[in-house]
Amino acid sequence: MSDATAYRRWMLGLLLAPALLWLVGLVILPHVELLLLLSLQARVGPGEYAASLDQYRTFVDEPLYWNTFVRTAVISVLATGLTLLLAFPAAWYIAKVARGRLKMVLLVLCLLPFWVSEMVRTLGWLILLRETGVVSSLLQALGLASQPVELLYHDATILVGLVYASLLFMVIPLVNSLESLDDSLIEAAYDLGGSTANIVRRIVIPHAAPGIAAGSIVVFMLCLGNYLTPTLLGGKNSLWFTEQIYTQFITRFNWNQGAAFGFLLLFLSSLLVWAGLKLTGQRFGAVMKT
Amino acid sequence: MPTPAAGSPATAPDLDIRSVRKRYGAFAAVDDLSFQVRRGSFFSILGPSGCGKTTLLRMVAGFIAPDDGDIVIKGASMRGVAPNRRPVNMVFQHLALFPMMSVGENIAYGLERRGVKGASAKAKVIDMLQRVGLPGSEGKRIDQLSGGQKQRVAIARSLVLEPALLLLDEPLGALDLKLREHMKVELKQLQAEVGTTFVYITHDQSEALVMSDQVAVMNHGRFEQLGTPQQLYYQPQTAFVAGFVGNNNRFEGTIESRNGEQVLLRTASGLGLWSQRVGAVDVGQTAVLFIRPEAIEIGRSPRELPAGEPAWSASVQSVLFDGGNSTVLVLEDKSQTPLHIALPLTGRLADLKSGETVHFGYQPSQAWCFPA
Amino acid sequence: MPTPAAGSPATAPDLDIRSVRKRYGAFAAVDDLSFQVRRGSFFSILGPSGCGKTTLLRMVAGFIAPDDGDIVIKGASMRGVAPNRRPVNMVFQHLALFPMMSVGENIAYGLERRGVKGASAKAKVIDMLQRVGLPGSEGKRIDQLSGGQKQRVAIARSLVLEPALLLLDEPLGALDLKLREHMKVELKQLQAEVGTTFVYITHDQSEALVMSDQVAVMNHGRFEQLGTPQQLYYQPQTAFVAGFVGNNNRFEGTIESRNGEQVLLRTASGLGLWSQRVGAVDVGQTAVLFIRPEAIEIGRSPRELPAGEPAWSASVQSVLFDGGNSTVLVLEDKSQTPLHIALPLTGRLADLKSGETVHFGYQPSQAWCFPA
Amino acid sequence: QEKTLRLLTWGGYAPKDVIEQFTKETGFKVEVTTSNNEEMISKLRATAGAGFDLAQPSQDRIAGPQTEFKIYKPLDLSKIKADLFIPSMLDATKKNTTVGGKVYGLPHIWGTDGLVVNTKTSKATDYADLCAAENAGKVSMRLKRPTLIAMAFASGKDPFALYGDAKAYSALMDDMGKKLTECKKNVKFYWDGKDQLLAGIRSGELTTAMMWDTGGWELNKANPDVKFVAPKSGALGWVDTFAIPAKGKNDAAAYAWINFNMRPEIAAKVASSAGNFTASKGADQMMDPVLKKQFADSFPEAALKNIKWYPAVPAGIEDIEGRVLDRVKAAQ
Amino acid sequence: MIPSLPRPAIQRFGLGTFVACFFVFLFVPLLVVAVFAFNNADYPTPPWMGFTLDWFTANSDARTGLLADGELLQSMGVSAWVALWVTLLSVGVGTCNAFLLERFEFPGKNAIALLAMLPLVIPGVILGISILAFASRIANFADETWGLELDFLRPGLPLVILGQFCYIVTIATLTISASLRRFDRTLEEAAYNLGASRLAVLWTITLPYLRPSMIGAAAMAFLMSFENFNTTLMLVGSDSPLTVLMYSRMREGATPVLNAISLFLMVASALLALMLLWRKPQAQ
Ligand SMILES: Nc1ncnc2c1ncn2[C@@H]1O[C@H](COP(=O)(O)OP(=O)(O)OP(=O)(O)O)[C@@H](O)[C@H]1O
Ligand SMILES: Nc1ncnc2c1ncn2[C@@H]1O[C@H](COP(=O)(O)OP(=O)(O)OP(=O)(O)O)[C@@H](O)[C@H]1O
Ligand SMILES: [Mg+2]
Ligand SMILES: [Mg+2]
Repeated sequence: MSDATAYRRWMLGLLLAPALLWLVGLVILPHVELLLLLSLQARVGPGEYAASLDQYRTFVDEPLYWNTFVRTAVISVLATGLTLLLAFPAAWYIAKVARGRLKMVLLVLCLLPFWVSEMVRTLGWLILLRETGVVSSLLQALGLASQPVELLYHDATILVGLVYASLLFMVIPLVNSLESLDDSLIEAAYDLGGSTANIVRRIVIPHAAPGIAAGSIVVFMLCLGNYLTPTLLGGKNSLWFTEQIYTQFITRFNWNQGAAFGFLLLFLSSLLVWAGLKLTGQRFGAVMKT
Repeated sequence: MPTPAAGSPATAPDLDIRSVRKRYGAFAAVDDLSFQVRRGSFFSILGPSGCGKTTLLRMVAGFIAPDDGDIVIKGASMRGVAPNRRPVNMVFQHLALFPMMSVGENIAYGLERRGVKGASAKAKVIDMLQRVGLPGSEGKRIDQLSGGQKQRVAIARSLVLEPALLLLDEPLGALDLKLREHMKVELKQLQAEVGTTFVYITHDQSEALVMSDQVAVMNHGRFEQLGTPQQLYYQPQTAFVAGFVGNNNRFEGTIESRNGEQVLLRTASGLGLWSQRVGAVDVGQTAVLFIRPEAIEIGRSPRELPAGEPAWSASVQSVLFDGGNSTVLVLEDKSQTPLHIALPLTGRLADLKSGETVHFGYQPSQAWCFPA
Repeated sequence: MPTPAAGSPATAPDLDIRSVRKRYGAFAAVDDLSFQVRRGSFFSILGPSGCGKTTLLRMVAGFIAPDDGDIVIKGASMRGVAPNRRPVNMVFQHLALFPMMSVGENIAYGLERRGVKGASAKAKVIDMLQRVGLPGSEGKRIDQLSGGQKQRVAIARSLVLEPALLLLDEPLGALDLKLREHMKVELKQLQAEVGTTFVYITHDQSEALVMSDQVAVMNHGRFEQLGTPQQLYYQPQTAFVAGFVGNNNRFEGTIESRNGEQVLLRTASGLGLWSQRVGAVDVGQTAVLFIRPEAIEIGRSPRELPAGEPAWSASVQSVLFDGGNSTVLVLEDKSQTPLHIALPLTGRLADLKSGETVHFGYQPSQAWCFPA
Repeated sequence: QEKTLRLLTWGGYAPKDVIEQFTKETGFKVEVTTSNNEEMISKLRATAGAGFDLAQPSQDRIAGPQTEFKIYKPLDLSKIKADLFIPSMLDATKKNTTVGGKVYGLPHIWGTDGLVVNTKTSKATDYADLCAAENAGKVSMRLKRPTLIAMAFASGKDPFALYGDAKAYSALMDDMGKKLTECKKNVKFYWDGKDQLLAGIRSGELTTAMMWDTGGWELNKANPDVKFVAPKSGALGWVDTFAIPAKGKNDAAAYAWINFNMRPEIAAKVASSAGNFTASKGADQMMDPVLKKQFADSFPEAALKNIKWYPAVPAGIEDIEGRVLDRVKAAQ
Repeated sequence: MIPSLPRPAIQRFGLGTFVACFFVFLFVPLLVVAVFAFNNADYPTPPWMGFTLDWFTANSDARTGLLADGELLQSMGVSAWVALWVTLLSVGVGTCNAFLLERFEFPGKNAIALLAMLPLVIPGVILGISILAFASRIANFADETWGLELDFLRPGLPLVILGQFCYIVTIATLTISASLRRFDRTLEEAAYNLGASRLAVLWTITLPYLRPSMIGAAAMAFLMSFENFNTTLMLVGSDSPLTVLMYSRMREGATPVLNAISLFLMVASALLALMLLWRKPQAQ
């Protein structure tokens, strides 16, 4: 007995070591230093810093940063919703309609685009959507447009790009959770007189809720943290919070402000996720277990 | 409870299956079946796994369209009628209760789909739960119920819609033994109370026998025999039915002689057994013979057996003691043929030991011989 | 087959449980149990769900350490011995066959762990498969096997290690009915052949009765009775055993009078029944009385019953036809008490109808009365 | 004993054949990390000047970061062959990169920011034309500090003169911010990567853009209509330098690389690979004749004189500009 | 709905069409990129100038095709090398974490489980900067106090590997934990009962069971590492992985060789996936 306990202790130590190394060495310490310490300082002179809340005050006082954050969050939420709407039927098809090899092929097809880098995928969108691009020419050729149409540099373009980049991360958890839905539940509901819409609302969605939540969280976070897509597709009015952070860190050399923004992003996005989970009555633990 | 369909006489069958057929590729899952189910009766379809029971039931429910033939429920053809518009409800093998809803919501689900909401739906749910013996459980979650309770909720969920027909696909399959025994009796009583026509499928002969008014024995997509439990048990019409319904000793051999409707079968090991012939069995043909363990009389001396019957001596191989269902496995002395014999309910021979010599006999009228 | 432990006499028990106890918090899952299992016997532990069977078995296997007491296998105390060093093997409830290995690899797994590899391991595997009736299946994948075949592979995997004890935790629980009936008989034969000591736990009384040399009935972490199947069935020592083993009619009431070892119990509904008393039951006390359905004689007229026994008249409530296991539910006429009565094996009363009047009686020596 | 030179530089500044020749001559291997001003500084700041042996930031971006972050070490001018440099440039760069009396940068490659114009469709000659109504929707610029400065020059102010006066500079920048905000409707997009801009001009979607000279000349090769124009109010001149990071470990190799690079024949190779001009004396004779011709086209004598060279950026200036730029970006 | 329910043709057709459109949406940008890999122009964008294989095969001063572009090929090698290490580390540590979180109870377990999710919500750029700053701080400290030069903490591949590992291991942990949670522990008990030592149980039963999910996690890790940009950008030294190289090329003016390499990667990965796919059903 004591043998077994000693053995478990030993194992626990052995397994805890890499986890702690990773968490402490790569997650906690670097971010505590960067996000917390730096963001609570302000520059007082060349190379001199003192404790201060200025960085946070700037965020509160300057409507620009607020707006950027709200805009980023809103577009991310929109993109998440849109991704869910697009991915759900596809995931349904993969999980419930396709059988055998077709199912595997479709899943692999979903994965394939992610072998090329995000930049190249964005390049593809640029070629497609620019004023002299493929879609514009096509529209003209079809007589649907009389002159070149600029499809880039709108918020809608950002949405398209974000949705595109996020689909995989929504499809996979959805397929997983839909697959575990017993067909006979749907048959039973149908047998009891349920219509398609009602079955989706009462049976399918409640069942898939943890999967939906998991996919939505991941996608939301990915959108929020995305940098390339909004900057490349967004055009002159695009404001993105990660871009702000990047700018503060890289072009303004204002690490204190960047760190404050980074911390705020982390904090506010966690808050949003928490609120979303609360609203839909999900638990984070359960969601992450799907 | 069933709402009579307009214009159909009270004696019309609730379910009328007319030459229904379903093929999967070249394989006929249901092969040109026709039968009728009387209003208010408990009708079972009994058959081994894969014989096509579920396929048949799902055609009635509307989840599978028959290749051929017609299904008539309460006088109305179901051709082209979607499952959610048929006056039938189904209890699924694994119940398919909605885990995301409470017991009450599960039962109210079908009502709400019909537009019955609020207080009247609630009253029906409470009444239904009362009837299946679960008063006051409408607020419980599904996973708080035991297996037997789930069973009853699943049935209540269907019954509350007052269907013309209730279809049940092996609903007791997932329960454990004691509970199954109990639910068997309970289901029969429930059916008698509500008066709804039940169509029940199972591969467990005991379930079919205990509960049903009529049982159809199915094999390879066809019915082998349709009748009351007693008819199936005491007058099997095919070798399959004789072997599948109840326990049986089975012997293969050749017909040696015939005397009216009785024939003598000689097994390869040399044992000669007289029996009732069923179907065209005659001298020289190979045949199979069945004798039920409880149709064989057994005693320590030949005098304990009824006079006038043929008798054999045998040695006890092993006693399978199971209280009231105890049997003994014996080897007939001359031919060394093994036989199962039921021990008397009184416990008279419960003390038999391996190796002891016993004597046994049976009435040829209680054994049947079928063409091989 | 078992390798005798050095120094232990051939008559020593294979398993000796000495005042073993296991608590979960304040709840005693196994409560101060002591018993011995004779070498080469088939020992069953029978009890309802949650009574502590699995806990006990897992203590023997070494997965749980007892709080108190000692477990001695083949004369050696198992205190501090890891599961992989104990001379016992276990067949798990859901078999726990390794799905990533073939049948042969599954069986060879334990051998390889002991360093037996190559040709000699292979020979043993082939021989073992032969013995469990699956020759030539060593190349099959686990999911290609039927339920019964899996069962046999699981047993073979343990037996090939020639353990002193084979522990089986409800191994038939997951099988369907017909297969279970079949495997029951087969397991018993296999045990007789290999001679290994089996410790078998189950909540199915029929399994325990049919297979075992000795059965212990367990309840709330203690043994209620330990004896041969016949002893449990015909001489239950506690009300729990009488109710749990076999079917029984159960009556509660007060003792009205006593005559030697026989007492008269009066139920609340007014029925008076004589029976054998077990334990300290006396006039004026409340008690429970059990009569087995098959111990009751039934007939259409009182003359069909043996003379000299008390007799009652009753009306038939329903016939539960189940071939050789048919019973009838009757209501005693005066007190309206319900009783289950077994129908004779001969099928004599198979044609009883609801509402008919019947007469029944029993020998008080076949009924028992326990303190309530 | 160090065998490698870890070079942090711009794309095109270290062509393969040049590296091979250097290795052959000196025995030092070269590891190149390409980057831009901002990333260079950020990286050096994060490592406190470690990880690289030689960096090439622009001359105006040395003094500020150096006072702030101390990421470079002073140059030992005795190890430099000063006669390889164009003297005026060397002096100007030294002056701009002196902090605390020590020199931190030496000039290497220089070029200008101006206008790239499709002369068929646009008649732009100065920065102000970017905001002219006739070019509406066909204009692009970077939303970075050079644009603000260019606009200031275009409106007749000298922003460089106000570098020392934060308040005045701030007021000027606010004005420029307003200008750019008004101009925003003209802009198709603010460009960031060069590719993006080139594609825009090539496809004809853009007619006028503010950009550095190399891009213009590259486009000119494919389409003679597209020209790099030195704006009337003056092209903005930049100089990329050599600077040694504070924790550089192989100064010997760094100095060797600098001296090697300033050799006219090498400098010419590098310059043509980068598409720009060099501070190496005598290299211009060996330059690609096409480039020379393009340069002559874009920079008549007056325009050459009129180039506004970026002075060192004092600390704090970028904060002011940053806030203005943010506001422009946010304006609807 | 599901195939066993009769559905109106419109619904069936509608879903089919939607799924078809879905995949068109998914592949059109890639298709365009692939097509312009064959464009006879010096830039990867329209207009179409005619067909050429130059961007795969050419090796002249004017055009360097994929096969002759040493820098590009090398960066692909660098990416693969980084991805390999990240995969090994992530799957290894992810497996340990899965065991830790699923099999052990210890104080602070919930905190660790929650912290383990954190890297998912940190934007990649920040992750890169903070790791770079922290590593440099340690390296400078070691340098100043002990004169120890910790090269692997300077911008370079080891740091890139660490940075990517930092968040990819979270995904590996999630995947492997999910599978370990479904594992029937009686299999382990059975093996133990058959005489296997704890190590043998792990090696012969548990790990083989986890293998599919470990392979899945590995594929995911490899992919995410291969395509990571944000974190990598801050941590690279002189050896640039493919994404960083492509980024700098695009900043300086890209040629269709970028399309060519993208096409190459797509085709290669599709072939790989198909091979795995076609082998699997046969094995079962
Ligand atoms: N979609 C299908 N495609 C091909 N064959 C099928 C299909 N569905 C069922 N079958 C076959 O039809 C036969 C009948 O199946 P069915 O499910 O009706 O059997 P069952 O009697 O309900 O069996 P069980 O008792 O095991 O549930 C089986 O042999 C099965 O293999
Ligand atoms: N780890 C545990 N912690 C607390 N209680 C436990 C634990 N394991 C078992 N028990 C309790 O101990 C009792 C005996 O459990 P055990 O598994 O031995 O029952 P069992 O007889 O095998 O039942 P079944 O037939 O359902 O398998 C049960 O009431 C159970 O709730
Ligand atoms: Mg079925
Ligand atoms: Mg148990």
